[in-house]
Amino acid sequence: MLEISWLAIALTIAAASTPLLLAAAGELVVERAGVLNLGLEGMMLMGAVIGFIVKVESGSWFVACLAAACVGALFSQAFAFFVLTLRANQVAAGLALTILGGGLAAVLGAGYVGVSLAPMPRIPVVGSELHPWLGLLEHSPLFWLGLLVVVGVQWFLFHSRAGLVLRAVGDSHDSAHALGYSVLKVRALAIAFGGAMAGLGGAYLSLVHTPLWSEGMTAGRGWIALALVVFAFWRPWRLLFGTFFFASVTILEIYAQGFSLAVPPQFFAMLPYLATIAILVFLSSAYWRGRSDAPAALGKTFAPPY
Amino acid sequence: MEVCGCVFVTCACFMATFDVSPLLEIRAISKRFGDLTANDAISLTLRRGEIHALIGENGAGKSTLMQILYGRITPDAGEILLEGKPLAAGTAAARAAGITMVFQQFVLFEALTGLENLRLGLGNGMKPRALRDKALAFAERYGFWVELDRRVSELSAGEHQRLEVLRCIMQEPKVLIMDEPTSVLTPQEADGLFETIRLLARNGTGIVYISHKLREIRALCERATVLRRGRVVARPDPQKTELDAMARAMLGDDAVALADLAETEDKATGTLSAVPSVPTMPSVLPPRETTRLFVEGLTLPSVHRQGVGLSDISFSVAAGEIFGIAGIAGNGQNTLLEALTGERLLPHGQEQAIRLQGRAVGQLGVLARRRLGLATVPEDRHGHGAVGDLTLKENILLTSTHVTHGEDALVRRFACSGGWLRLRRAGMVAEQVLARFAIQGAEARGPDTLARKLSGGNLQRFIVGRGLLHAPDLLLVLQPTWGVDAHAAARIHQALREAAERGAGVLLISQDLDELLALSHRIAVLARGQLSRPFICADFKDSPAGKSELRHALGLLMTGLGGTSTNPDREKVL
Amino acid sequence: MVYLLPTGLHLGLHLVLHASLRRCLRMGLAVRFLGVLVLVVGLCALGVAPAHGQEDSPLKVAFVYLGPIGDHGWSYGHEQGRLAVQKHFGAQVETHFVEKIPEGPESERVFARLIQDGYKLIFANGYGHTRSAIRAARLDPEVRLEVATGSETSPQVALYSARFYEGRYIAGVIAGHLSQSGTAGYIASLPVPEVVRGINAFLLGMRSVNPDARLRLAWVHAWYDPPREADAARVLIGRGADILTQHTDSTAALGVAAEQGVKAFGLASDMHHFAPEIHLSSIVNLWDSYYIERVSAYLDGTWQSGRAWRGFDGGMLEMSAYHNMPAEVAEAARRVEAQIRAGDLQIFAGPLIDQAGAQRIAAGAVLDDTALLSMDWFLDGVDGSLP
Amino acid sequence: MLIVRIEPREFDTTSTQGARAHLRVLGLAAVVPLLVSLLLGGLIFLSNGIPPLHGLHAFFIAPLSDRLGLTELLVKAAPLALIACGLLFVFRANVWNIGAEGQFILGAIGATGTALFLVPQDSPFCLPALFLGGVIAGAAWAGVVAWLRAHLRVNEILCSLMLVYVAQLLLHWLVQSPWRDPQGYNFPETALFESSLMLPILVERTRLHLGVLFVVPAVALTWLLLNRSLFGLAISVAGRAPRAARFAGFSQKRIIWMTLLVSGGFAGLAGAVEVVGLTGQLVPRISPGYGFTAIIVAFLGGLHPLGVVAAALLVALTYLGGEAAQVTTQLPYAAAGIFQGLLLFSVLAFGFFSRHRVRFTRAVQRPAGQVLQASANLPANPSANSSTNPRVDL
Repeated sequence: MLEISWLAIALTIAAASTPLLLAAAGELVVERAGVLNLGLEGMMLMGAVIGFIVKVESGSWFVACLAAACVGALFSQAFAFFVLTLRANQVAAGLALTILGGGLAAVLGAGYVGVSLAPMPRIPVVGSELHPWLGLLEHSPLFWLGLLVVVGVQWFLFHSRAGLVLRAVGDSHDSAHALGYSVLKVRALAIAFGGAMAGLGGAYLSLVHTPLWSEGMTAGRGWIALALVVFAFWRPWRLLFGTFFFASVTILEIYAQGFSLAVPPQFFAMLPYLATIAILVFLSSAYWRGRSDAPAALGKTFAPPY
Repeated sequence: MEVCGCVFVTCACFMATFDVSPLLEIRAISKRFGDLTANDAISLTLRRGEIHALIGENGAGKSTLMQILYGRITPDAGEILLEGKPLAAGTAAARAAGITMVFQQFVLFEALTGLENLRLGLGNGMKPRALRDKALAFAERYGFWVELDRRVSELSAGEHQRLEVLRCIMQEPKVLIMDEPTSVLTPQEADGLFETIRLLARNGTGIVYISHKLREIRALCERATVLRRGRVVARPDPQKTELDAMARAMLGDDAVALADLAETEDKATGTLSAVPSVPTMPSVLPPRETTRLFVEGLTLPSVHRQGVGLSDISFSVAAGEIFGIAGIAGNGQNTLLEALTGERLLPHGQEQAIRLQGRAVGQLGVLARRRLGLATVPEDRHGHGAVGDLTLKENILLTSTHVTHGEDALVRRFACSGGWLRLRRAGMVAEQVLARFAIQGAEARGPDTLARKLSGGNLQRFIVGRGLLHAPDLLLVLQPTWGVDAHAAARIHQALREAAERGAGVLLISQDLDELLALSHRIAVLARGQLSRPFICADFKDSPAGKSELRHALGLLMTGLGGTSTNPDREKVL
Repeated sequence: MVYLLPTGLHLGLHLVLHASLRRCLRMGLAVRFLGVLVLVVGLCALGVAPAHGQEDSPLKVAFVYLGPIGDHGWSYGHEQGRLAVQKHFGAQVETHFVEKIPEGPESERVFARLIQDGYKLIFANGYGHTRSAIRAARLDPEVRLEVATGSETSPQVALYSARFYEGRYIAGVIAGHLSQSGTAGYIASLPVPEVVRGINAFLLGMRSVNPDARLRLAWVHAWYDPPREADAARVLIGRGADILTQHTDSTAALGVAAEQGVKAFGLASDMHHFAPEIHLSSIVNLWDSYYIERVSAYLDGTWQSGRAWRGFDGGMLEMSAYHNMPAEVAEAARRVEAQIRAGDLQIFAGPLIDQAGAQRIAAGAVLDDTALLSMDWFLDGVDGSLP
Repeated sequence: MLIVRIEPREFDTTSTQGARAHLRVLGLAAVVPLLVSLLLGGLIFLSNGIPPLHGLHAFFIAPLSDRLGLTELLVKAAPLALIACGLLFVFRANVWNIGAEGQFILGAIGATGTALFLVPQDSPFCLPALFLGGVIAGAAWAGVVAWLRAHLRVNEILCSLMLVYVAQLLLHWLVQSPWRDPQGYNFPETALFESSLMLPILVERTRLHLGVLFVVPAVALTWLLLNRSLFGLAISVAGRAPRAARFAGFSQKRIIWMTLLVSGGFAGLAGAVEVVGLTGQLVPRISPGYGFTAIIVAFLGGLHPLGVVAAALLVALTYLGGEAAQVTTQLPYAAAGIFQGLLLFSVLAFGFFSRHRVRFTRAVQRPAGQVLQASANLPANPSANSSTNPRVDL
């Protein structure tokens, strides 16, 4: 009984962490390229609604996920256009993206509220009947995709030449420009990737997690993903711990209700946010300053010499 | 057959050495920025294996031309031929064609390792291991050593430069552009660099060497192109032409006018570090009655991990004296300035290390020191001395808040002491400064002109004028004529002298020996954070030999070679 | 007064505009842009005369929903009621709905807007709409508002609600029969008496079959938050619940139950088609008859404030078809339903022992409506507490 | 090959011609974003089967056509303008406080706490005390950010954002547990204030309360502080050139502290006004995202106090329009977000186009032969230049 229970907890946490993982992995790449995209929430919502609509209309899970990723990427290019081409303030443009995305998704999805879907099938694991622990491995394809993306991003950033260029752009766009790298192109691609991942994260919510569409269903997960990138010190594999921690806290809060803790649940729910602040404090301590992986050009506008 | 082959090989060698077709041909390049013509139909040819000097004052258009050559800036007209073929637009194309550039400001990525920086600099997809071998091979061939596995942020300035050069030469470029590469180097490091450059040239690379240090150019270059106001004004042979003549070409008629202007004093002009005539020096040491600034045993680490801190600095500045501190940038000048202005406070227990007007000010902030009569002209005009997006009258308020002394009633009463601004009066004061220093560019809007609309020299004059506004008792000046045209430089020098004559102490921190020699009563050298014994200039005044002896001694100290550079003799400091 | 405000707005902005044009260099661009914009809008506003309600028009009835009508839950049920009203009265009334109006101060403007637009009878379905409704009612003495599950009445504001706990009890009976583990999961929204009552009733139903049955709670602190509801469902299943029910407004819990192969109940409308293989039954709200009755009352001038609270017998509730259960269980459920309808079965009959072990009502007595309306304690057997 | 070049637009504002050109561009930059937003908004209406003009009328004009709409506009715009006024201080100082939402909530909590526990009901000072409570609570919440930013150098964007969620959860806890109205049937809300603790209503039978008028002195004070005080100068300098600020003797830490406290205070005041003027109690949904929307307002208003007022009215109008459009056209309420997003994007875009010109030019490299004729140290003929480089100015 106890074993089953822990297994269930792990499964639930894994399910709750997938959208965060996807979105945060995308945002990590964007921030590594020196851009702070606060529009995650908007892109996730767009991905969620488009994924849902396409699934309902086409019936194909694959096409739905693909559409969600594409829409996320496309939508993020609006942000890229303003931030890169028009050199707009990244905070303002990101917020505009969030608001616009929330509104557009609501309007697009108005006809799909309350439409039901069968949940996305999981990838079956051979022999999962034999031992309950093997059941841990049964997940939707998007869960595995999330893990793959983290591994892929880690490899890309630190073992590929393109990743090196991306990190260089995030460290000093002026130097990268001087060496002939197209800062804007690299950043636009990074933003597109971030958008695609956010779109998939949103699609996970609407296609796998609930599965239904409702307005504003990301409920702040985009902002949490943003915090997660800091939490991970801009290192992809640390995202795994971060998402696990964040998801655990939200899930364990529900568990803890059964044990009548003396701590009010709201204080429990504050933990991830307070933990992020603590991490930020830690990162900015004298020891880490100058040594952290925070991209030096993060949030700065690049204006190429004409 | 054999003979034939021999002849053929000889011919080929001949062709290679005396190739008639130039390696690089720049044809009639023009570029305008708004009203400013940066390049006006400039042409230039570069042969294989040639070191070609590009000479000009700051703002003459050298950097623009090279940025165009490197593809960073698109020209309005003209074209560039490399080996007879037109060069496509863009940095990537230029690099692919074999043009690389060593920038005056390093193009390095602080968060990445040396090896990663090299990978980024080389366009090919070489494996890291192979790249490391290649880098080590090149470093060995050209005789220098670079740390490859540490983050660049942990390397020193010299290592930065070596990494930058290594990255360029590893591309085996056809054309290498070097933009004032020695500005942060010690003479010894510079000599090492020259060797590398000569070796490169021997291997057939064409090198464009930008500088306004004429001595370097004479030592290194075969041909030279002199730019002035965006045009080619001369193509002298640096080996044969007199340095004086080259300097005149560089400065044009202005130099003559300037000589007239500064006739009574000297011919020093800030940017002309290579003007060969030794300027006249102040002849007498002013009486040392009042000590304006007294620094004793000042030790302060740099805020930047790689920056140079100060160790046990002692000196004093008397009323009416101009005290010069020579030294190559990056030897602790910024730390010293911050410590003196109060931008950085000294640690507890060190209050006595700096005394202003007899008061220990180590723990006092900028405002308190300003009230004690300190005024500062920092090195950076934009973003430090002035804010480009604010108007002149707002800029004038920057150093005037909480100050109530000054020559006339208006100056004494315009500044606010907290609370509300007195903008109208500030405007009137700004107008005074504009008029007194004949500042151009603010005619239309007067004190409502945005600071960034002024040219560098005019803004610098404005900042100096602002510094003198409240009749300071101590004026701190850091590199006052850096990047300033000759005319403005002369005006600024005059203002400094007048301030000293009026009884202020002036502390002049500069890397320009000519400027220091022209103005200072005493000069000490700051090298690696340590200050040398001060030289009293009047002692060397008697003969030209004395002057060059002083120059030589200071030069040695600046490069860290002087024997007495360590601890100053405190007795002599007064 | 009405015309002064826009004129003032216009004048003020005009001044802004002129000032900014004069000092064009120093002021932000957007200032002028917005000046122009608001000016344009202001002028347009001046040009449009305020619309006045016409006489002899049909009675305008508005429905203000907390959630989307497509939630297939709470608001959907009310929307069915609205359609019934429109159908019943035809041209006599004009109905209109507004969805997704959050509880809280912002809803007052929606009421005010509707009142301004001439709506005379307004139904709202969120308890948090109550205060706003009371305040907004002052705008027009003729307007009448009704708030479902609301907290307080006023002469112009009536409350209505269904005795959902009767349905909860039947669901509990079914769960008691079907649960292997004797543990059911209950996804709860907010700790209001409404929810607390439902939880206790469900447990009582379960215990009427299996005296050792337990009920696990998961609070999601919202009426409508599908991802959170799904999380809660997963957690409850993980904690051993093999029957799920929820007091939230989405179908997310049914989705999770289907995924995990656990049986579950629907709420507010028949949710069978969302998860046909695991759906047991839904407690369906029927508002048609109440709405028609109240609209008639308003038309007749007999509308009175008060608090309507009806169950199976009042036609506000029904259980949807029973699925996925043995016939005898369905039969038992029908039997209980009939008993409740006939008034033979008192759900909150003593003795009732709360979590702390205190006896809330002695054997032989029944909790009255006042006690039910302010219920803030759980029966022994509920795993969970009021947050 | 066509290349796009971006060049700064410089206007010689000293000549009448230059000034006129400048004004023309500014005028264009003012009208075009509006038109673009309206056009895109119209398209969205159209795609939802609503005639665009009808939809736009319902959205932007109908809500203003009566007393209720106008007063509601002011009621809605007041908190936005108040918060945005505070944000001007931080944004101009280059401090990115995006946690105004949390400070607003704390302001509401502070005012409620004062009303419930601290003030004797009949005291004449009780109303000011409520506002003071709100201001102090909001400023204190921002003070946390200031402390982290100034002394620990923590990124203020992220930590102020995180504190928003902490504030929301704190609010939920307060209304659900300790401050819950004992007579309130467990509903998560506090008891209603006495009517003596509520602000008077200005216009009969509307919600227009006295608190709305707070905006006027707030805007005036903001303008004065920013443009005419040493504090404002210090903010401008610190925001544009931190080194220059240090050089001038403006303490960076103090600026961070002061601007954040002022910004938190304004947000707290707005929260207090909302509670004391409108709701009369603390409820979980006290803020429909005012703190975040105010960021948009601050940017839309060009970081200028008067601009902020106009922007607050406009954004409030999109909210009212969203509700009104839902009532009349069944367009989802969230459509308001579309207009807000579009407006902000358009303003960002046209802010750019008014400062830069975009040129489409042919690639500069021309066939070699053509150049050979024109070269040989002769300056290129400018007229020939422009004819071979056709360009389009935007």
